[in-house]
Amino acid sequence: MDQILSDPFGWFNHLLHSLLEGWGLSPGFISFALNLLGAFVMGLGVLFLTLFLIWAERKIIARIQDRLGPNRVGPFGILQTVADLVKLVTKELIVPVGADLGPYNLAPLLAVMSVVGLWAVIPLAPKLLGADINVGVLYVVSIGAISTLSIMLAGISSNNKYALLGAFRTVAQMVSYAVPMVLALIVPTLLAGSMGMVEIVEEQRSIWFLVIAPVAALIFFISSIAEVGRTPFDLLEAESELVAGFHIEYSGLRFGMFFVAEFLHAFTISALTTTLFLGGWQGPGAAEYPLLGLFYFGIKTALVYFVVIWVRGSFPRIRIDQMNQLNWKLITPLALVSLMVTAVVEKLVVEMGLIRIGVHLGANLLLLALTLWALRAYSRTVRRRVENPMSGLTQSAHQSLSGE
Amino acid sequence: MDGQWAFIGLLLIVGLILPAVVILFNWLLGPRKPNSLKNSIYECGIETVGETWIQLKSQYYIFALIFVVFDVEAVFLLPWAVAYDKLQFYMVLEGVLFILILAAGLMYAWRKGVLEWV
Amino acid sequence: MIPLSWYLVLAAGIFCVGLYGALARRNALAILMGIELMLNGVNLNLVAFWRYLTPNFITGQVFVLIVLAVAASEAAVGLALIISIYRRRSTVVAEEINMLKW
Amino acid sequence: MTVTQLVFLLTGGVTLGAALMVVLSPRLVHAALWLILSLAGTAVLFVLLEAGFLAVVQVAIYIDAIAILIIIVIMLTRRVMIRGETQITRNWWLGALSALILFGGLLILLDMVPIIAIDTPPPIADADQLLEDLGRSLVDVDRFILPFEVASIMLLAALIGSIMIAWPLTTRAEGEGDQ
Repeated sequence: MDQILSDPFGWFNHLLHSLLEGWGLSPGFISFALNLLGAFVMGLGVLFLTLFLIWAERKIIARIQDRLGPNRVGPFGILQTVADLVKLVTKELIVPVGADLGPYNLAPLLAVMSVVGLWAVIPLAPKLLGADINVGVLYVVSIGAISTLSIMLAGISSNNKYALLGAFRTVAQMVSYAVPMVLALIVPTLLAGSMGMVEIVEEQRSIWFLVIAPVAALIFFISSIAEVGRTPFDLLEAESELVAGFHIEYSGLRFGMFFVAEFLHAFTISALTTTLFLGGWQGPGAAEYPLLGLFYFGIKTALVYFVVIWVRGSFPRIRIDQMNQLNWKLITPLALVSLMVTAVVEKLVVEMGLIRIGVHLGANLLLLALTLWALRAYSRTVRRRVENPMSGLTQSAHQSLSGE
Repeated sequence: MDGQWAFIGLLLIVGLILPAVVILFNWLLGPRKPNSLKNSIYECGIETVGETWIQLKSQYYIFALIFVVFDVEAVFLLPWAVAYDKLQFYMVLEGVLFILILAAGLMYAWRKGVLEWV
Repeated sequence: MIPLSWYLVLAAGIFCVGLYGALARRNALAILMGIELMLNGVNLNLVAFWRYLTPNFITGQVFVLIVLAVAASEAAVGLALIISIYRRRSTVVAEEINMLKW
Repeated sequence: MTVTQLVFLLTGGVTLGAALMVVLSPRLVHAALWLILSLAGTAVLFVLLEAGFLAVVQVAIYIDAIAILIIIVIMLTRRVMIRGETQITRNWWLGALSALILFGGLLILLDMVPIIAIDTPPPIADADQLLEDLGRSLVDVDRFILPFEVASIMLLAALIGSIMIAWPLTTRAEGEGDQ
């Protein structure tokens, strides 16, 4: 009983192991079978989670917009997504003329694969994660960017001008925002001294990296939202204004897979933010009772996900040149500076404990203040540039009118 | 080590197969009545004109280019960050120099006006 | 276990396929892809030798990293040249790009 | 035949087959996609060689960055490729011949080297330690500091050079291209 509480996942694994051994299977096959089982459980788990996520997001967005949201199918409308799924299953899969069938069919599968693959390295609780590899951070970057490839495939194989244009703009946005994301990821790696997700979580035992490196956390959060293409940054597939973008020629569940991938990706970046900056499963008593760790992880991830939805409900869509400039002229330089500052400060401050944290926090806040000051100065010049010609114009127009 | 990578490989394969199965279900259950109008290219109801391969701006190339350069930079910096605890101060400064050299590239692109969306 | 020779033969195969691509294709982009394949074969070779001969020294891995950086730079500049030539001459066929100056 | 060998043969076959498709496929976009498959196969081979870091780097740099760049340029220069000309040169057989000769020569050369008889790799002491050592050696004055900083300057040169080459200086150049 004690073991169930202190190490439930190891206990369960041991149970399955001894069960399969009892059937007289070879150890190599047993580990393969258990790995396959784990992969299936994880893959199915996150995909079913998406059904719930879509419902939750619609419900929260509805509350933000003073609506009720889905409330007919099941209690609180929780089965609404299931109903949508059933509807989508019975839709016709329309293939446009001249589509390049191989890439066209591969694109939605790759989109889902890249997101599901991310979950392999996220530690859900102590001793509960798919794979403890020592290059977890870089794995997240490389697998996550495969969704770029899937969008590119969808765009070039659809034989549609709008799909191609939408795909190119989305790809431009995603590769742009991948730059600050990667740079921000170096900061927790540097602080933990490891690229492994497990070590990064362990290292946050005393203090979350959010406190030590708030700038990096903010940059990671913003750029991953942009990477997923969610609302402040969804100008490339703005449903309310444009034709859909890269997935215009997809129908039925082929489209549904892009949809699932996007929603799941939004949740996944919440889980990644939690793991990298909010201490993952760390919390009081989590090390002794892993199930408590799973609970903490779920709570933190849900909170971050709520913030993601909140951002979606509150912010207006930004313009494409603004999106571009925000990345290259603000976030990327800031990520570079924040990385350098963290690297130098961590080496200069030899004291541990509160002093180290204070110096880091101070440096980051100073950086934020400087950024805000620069932004203010910039916006002032912009306002002057916008206002003066306008006033000059109206004045001359007025003069010409009065002259006549 | 091997078991971990095996899990990742299996998860990626599962991640490919599951949506394929779902789409297969859709293909089996959904109607299949293609006609030329339905399968034509969708452009909000207007007939499509000309070839799909429209001319795109070379600016997309520039963004991808900067991404390539910074991606390679990150790949060099990540091992540096992993070894951080064992580094002496001048080694950290060498990493900072590495970042600064590439930041100069970003500054050049900025001054050249490449980063403006046109 | 896998003998070292398997890796080396495979790497040699990829290298030679890339070489054929670089020599026989007319399109400059396809030539570039052939060169990427060749670099890929070289990388595989380097990693195989690292693993089987000196697995506890990282020199082999550093080699591969540098090759990757070179591959990235080479692809970037090569593609920039292709874009520039396309803009001026409307062609990317390597045989037609036969003037030193235009 | 062990499971590892089976995985190797499968991946190696896919990698080599995809590489062949890269050079044989008439459509450039397809060639680029086959290139991606070939690169992914190489990444799996790196995992088999217990170079996990390089495998992930291979995906991060080649598939996510270089392949995307190549596809973008293919689409940018797409218009001239619709004409459906032949994709190989008149003297393609010379290329094939030299590739075959090189392959044969490499095989003979491999046969003469005694080292390749190794069939079990020596064990790796500590993979984490190795990664840390990699990072340390990159900035160590006695080891690879020069390649490290030179790589940085090379990337800078590539960035600036590519922008200078590809960025249209005047609108006139753009107009010429459009005619």
